Amino acid sequence: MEKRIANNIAVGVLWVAAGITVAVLGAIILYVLVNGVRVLSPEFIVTRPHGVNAEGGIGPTIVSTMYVTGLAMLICAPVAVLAAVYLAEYAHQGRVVNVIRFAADSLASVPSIVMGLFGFALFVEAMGIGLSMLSAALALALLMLPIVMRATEEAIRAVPRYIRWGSYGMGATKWQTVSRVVLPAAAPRIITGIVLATGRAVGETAVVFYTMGQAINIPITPLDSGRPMTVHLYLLAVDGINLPAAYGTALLLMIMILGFNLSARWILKRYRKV
Amino acid sequence: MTDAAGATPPVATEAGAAAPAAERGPGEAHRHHVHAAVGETKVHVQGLNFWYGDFNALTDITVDIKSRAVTAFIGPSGCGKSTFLRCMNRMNDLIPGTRVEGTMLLDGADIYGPGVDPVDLRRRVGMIFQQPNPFPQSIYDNVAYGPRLQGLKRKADLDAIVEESLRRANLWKEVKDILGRGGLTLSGGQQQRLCIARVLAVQPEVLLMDEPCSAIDPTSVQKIEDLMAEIKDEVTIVIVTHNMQQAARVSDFTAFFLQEVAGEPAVLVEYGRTSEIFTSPSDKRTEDYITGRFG
Amino acid sequence: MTGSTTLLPIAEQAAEGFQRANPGTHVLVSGLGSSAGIEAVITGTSDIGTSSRDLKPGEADHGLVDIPVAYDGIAVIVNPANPVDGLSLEQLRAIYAGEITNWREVGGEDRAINLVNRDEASGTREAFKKIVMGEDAHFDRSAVVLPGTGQVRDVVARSRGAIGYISVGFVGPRFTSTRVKALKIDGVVPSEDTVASREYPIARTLHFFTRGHVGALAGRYVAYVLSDEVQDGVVVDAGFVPVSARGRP
Amino acid sequence: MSTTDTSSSVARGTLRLVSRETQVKEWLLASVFFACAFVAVLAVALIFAFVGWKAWPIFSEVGISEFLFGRVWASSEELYGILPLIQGSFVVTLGALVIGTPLAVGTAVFLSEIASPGVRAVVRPAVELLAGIPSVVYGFFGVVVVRPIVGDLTGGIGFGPLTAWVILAIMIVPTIAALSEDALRSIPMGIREASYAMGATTWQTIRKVVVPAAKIGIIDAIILGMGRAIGETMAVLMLVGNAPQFFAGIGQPISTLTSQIVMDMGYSTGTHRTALFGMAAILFLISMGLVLTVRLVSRLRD
Repeated sequence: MEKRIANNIAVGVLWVAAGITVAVLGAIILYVLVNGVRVLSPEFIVTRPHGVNAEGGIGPTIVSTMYVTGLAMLICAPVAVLAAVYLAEYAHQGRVVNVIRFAADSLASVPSIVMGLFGFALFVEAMGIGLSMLSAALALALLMLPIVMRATEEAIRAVPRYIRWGSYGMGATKWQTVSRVVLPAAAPRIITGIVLATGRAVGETAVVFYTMGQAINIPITPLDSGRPMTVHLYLLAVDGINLPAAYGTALLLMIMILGFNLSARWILKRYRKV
Repeated sequence: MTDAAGATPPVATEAGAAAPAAERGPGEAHRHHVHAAVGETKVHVQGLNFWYGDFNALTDITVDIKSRAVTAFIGPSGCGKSTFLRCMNRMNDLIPGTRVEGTMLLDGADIYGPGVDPVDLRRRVGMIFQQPNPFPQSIYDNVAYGPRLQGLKRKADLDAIVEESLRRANLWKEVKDILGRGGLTLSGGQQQRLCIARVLAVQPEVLLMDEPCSAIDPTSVQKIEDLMAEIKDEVTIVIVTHNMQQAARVSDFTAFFLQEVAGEPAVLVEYGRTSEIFTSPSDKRTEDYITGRFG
Repeated sequence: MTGSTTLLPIAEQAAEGFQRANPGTHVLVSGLGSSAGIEAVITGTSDIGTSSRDLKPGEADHGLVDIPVAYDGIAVIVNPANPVDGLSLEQLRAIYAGEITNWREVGGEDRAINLVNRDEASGTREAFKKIVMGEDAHFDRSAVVLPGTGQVRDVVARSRGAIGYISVGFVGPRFTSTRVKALKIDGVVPSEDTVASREYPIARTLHFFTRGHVGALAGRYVAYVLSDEVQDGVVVDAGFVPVSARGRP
Repeated sequence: MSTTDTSSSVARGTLRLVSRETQVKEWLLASVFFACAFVAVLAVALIFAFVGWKAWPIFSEVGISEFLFGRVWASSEELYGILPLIQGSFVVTLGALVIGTPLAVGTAVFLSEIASPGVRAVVRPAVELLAGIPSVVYGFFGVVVVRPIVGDLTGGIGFGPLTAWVILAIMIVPTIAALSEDALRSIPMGIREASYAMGATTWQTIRKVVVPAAKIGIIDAIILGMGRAIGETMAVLMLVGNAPQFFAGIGQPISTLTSQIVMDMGYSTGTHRTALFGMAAILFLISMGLVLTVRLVSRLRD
């Protein structure tokens, strides 16, 4: 019976561990929601901050965030998907593939502040792009690259071999098979990966801090600078003068990221089986 | 393939010049037909060896596959008949580390000749797999896949090919109103016939079928056996099957493969007219297998 | 215009308002530091140089016109529950240098002093260091360093032992209900009046410098900055004391 | 040899050769794909080159040991010793691991061994969502909620390692939990069944069979969690107090490599700035080292 008691205790402890994890998430969401919902209004979303204490809304920061993450996605997705096609369909196992995988893993683990400084040194200064949407998007794209690569490679590998055979078996070339059968079949999972990576980019701070600038500005061209929501939240939080606006910004950020996560799940569920 | 290079020019010849193949094969009597009639050699195989890396999976296979006929490959599991089938349209090329030696000629032209395009070969030598493998697309798109690969775009042409192919695959009646539905929504047997329609849409000369009926319902098996009989005048069919009755029902010729000792290469034990193999096999091992003593 | 980072918020916000009021005009603002601002106006790179310090002897020879635009007073704040009401400048220096570490030593309760400092990029820190610490004393490295005024205020409002410094204008509650207590320094309460009159020791004048005469546009801009709209708006919002405070009763 | 029509007009007895066009096309495509894959390699090389290039003066002028082992970081006095910052980074990371690992591995074991599908459907998305919350939000939450509590507990202001540990521990839970769960779920069902068949309880099966079998995967997960913690910037910056001193207590402010970079980057020039790039270079090397360690550990398994 002693082992039964030990078992019950241990299982109880594991329940508690999982419970804490869920409770913490709930606490954070609830806290931000309760404090942020008061300032949330259409005006808050649309208007620009004014005055030294950032009164008013956060419109331009939302535009900057969507602009830069959209641009980063457009830069990253084609490269990452084709890179994954190479790894999954074209590459032969060997030294070259090993080097590429190690590089991708390393890229995935580069601290975002390092990526920020790198983006600043390369894109902003050396290449002369300046503090801009483009500089920030390039740095973000590098951050997203390994995530999308991995998701795509797994998605491609999950397409059954015999479906490929079906295509090869009737005289399709490799590229025809990949582009017309494998990629469409893997598309839901690839898109899910891209959406999740973009969601991560939305929440990124340190990278954009040094590549986009902090000017409150509605960006038009990729060479315009701006201030994304995360940087705005950071400045509000450390300035601490206008905490209500900080809560509102945090809540909107969480809603956006939640939106990305949920739509990723929805895509996967909806399109997994044709 | 090095052997073949000497016997056959790399750029192959006119039809009648496939002499080296015909002289050795049983189809000699029919050589004078320019358009292949039943019994003429479609695929000639001489002294074929196959390796997975260091493992010699098939050794010294010599066989002539006749056109306008159904040839069945039988034998116990793991005896290399599927491997051999996949040599015939170079599907094994897709597996790294495989190697073929010996001669394999399609209409007298060396399949493994230098510079031969395996992609074009596979269009001419189509294949059906054990597992039905429709693409996750609509029924229509599945069948139109091949013609589209070849650049066909006109809707009317595609419509005609799709209908014709589905009819030949005995599936038209069941799906004519649901062509836009996903191929994966069909039953297993319907999926397999969809795959057959898909292959027929590119008008292959040879159709390789790798245990096409092992995973599907009996009604569909019946329909597939029927369609094989209907199309064999236009398409040379090679079928791998575990089902002895099926081999006896559908095939004109039968080849018996056997791997006698695990780890040793498999061999082709006996090849001949189905009626002869099943009634009076010349090899004791064939007789044992057919009468169910092993396998 | 170029110059002090302390003045940047005022200059920027005012430039925005000015451009709105005068469509078609463009005021270029950059913050590179007071010395750079003075240098720029001497060499003519900028029409206006902004500075959070007075002119040094060498700079005074160039006939620059000094236009005070605001006063910046730095209040030393503690928790409202802290019984200490005032410190001498010398005590304050010793506290921030880490020589005095307990409130008891300055007449308070027996409680460790929790130092709150600003980051080095902060103009407030720069002024505090110059006025309070002088040339020789260094800040205690164990002080918490916070990158924003609001955070300093918030932390001090919630922690009994904490001491920090912020611009006088931020002592009162703005967006929060939390309270802090500003200490008398050398017996002087920090207020708009004492800052403007320079009685309060931790204060400085924020200047615009121009050469002898300025272009019409720059002149209009300076006039705009000195108008009530800016003085009672942006200047107060940024925590500074308007120049007009000196003349008020 | 005909190159246009692919229909049945190909003469009997011939096999089409691979056309030059096809060869070139497939080669071009393969090259493009390879180039895309090589972007990752190029990016890592560029990061190495640019951060290293910008950092070079601090190593050559101040000296590598002066920089790495210098005990005082005071840019106003031109002292660029990052030993206290390195210590700070490790203090913060290790503490977060100590708190976060049991929570994360416990959650992973719960998900793979105990949770019913219904419970799993709640916990699993929760873990994924935790990974999605931006680090500024964590930092903000830490400042306004956790810091005052820690301040009361330690009698200080609440900025310091303890606050950072709590928040950072939560932040690394998703990383470690997700990877550990993958490792646990890759253990074949048969192994568990064999254990249960011998009369073992759930806990005995977990402790004696499942976790040992997934050990390497779990260690990998913890190492990658460590990488996440050591590179975390914004949340840490908002919580540690940013006093570049050696560890002086769980409630006393410290600083880390990442937070100090952000504190100073805005106004740094000259040698000071190269020092910040030097710190970034060291962070980069640490993170690459951790990836390398994971590779070596994984090799042990094979």
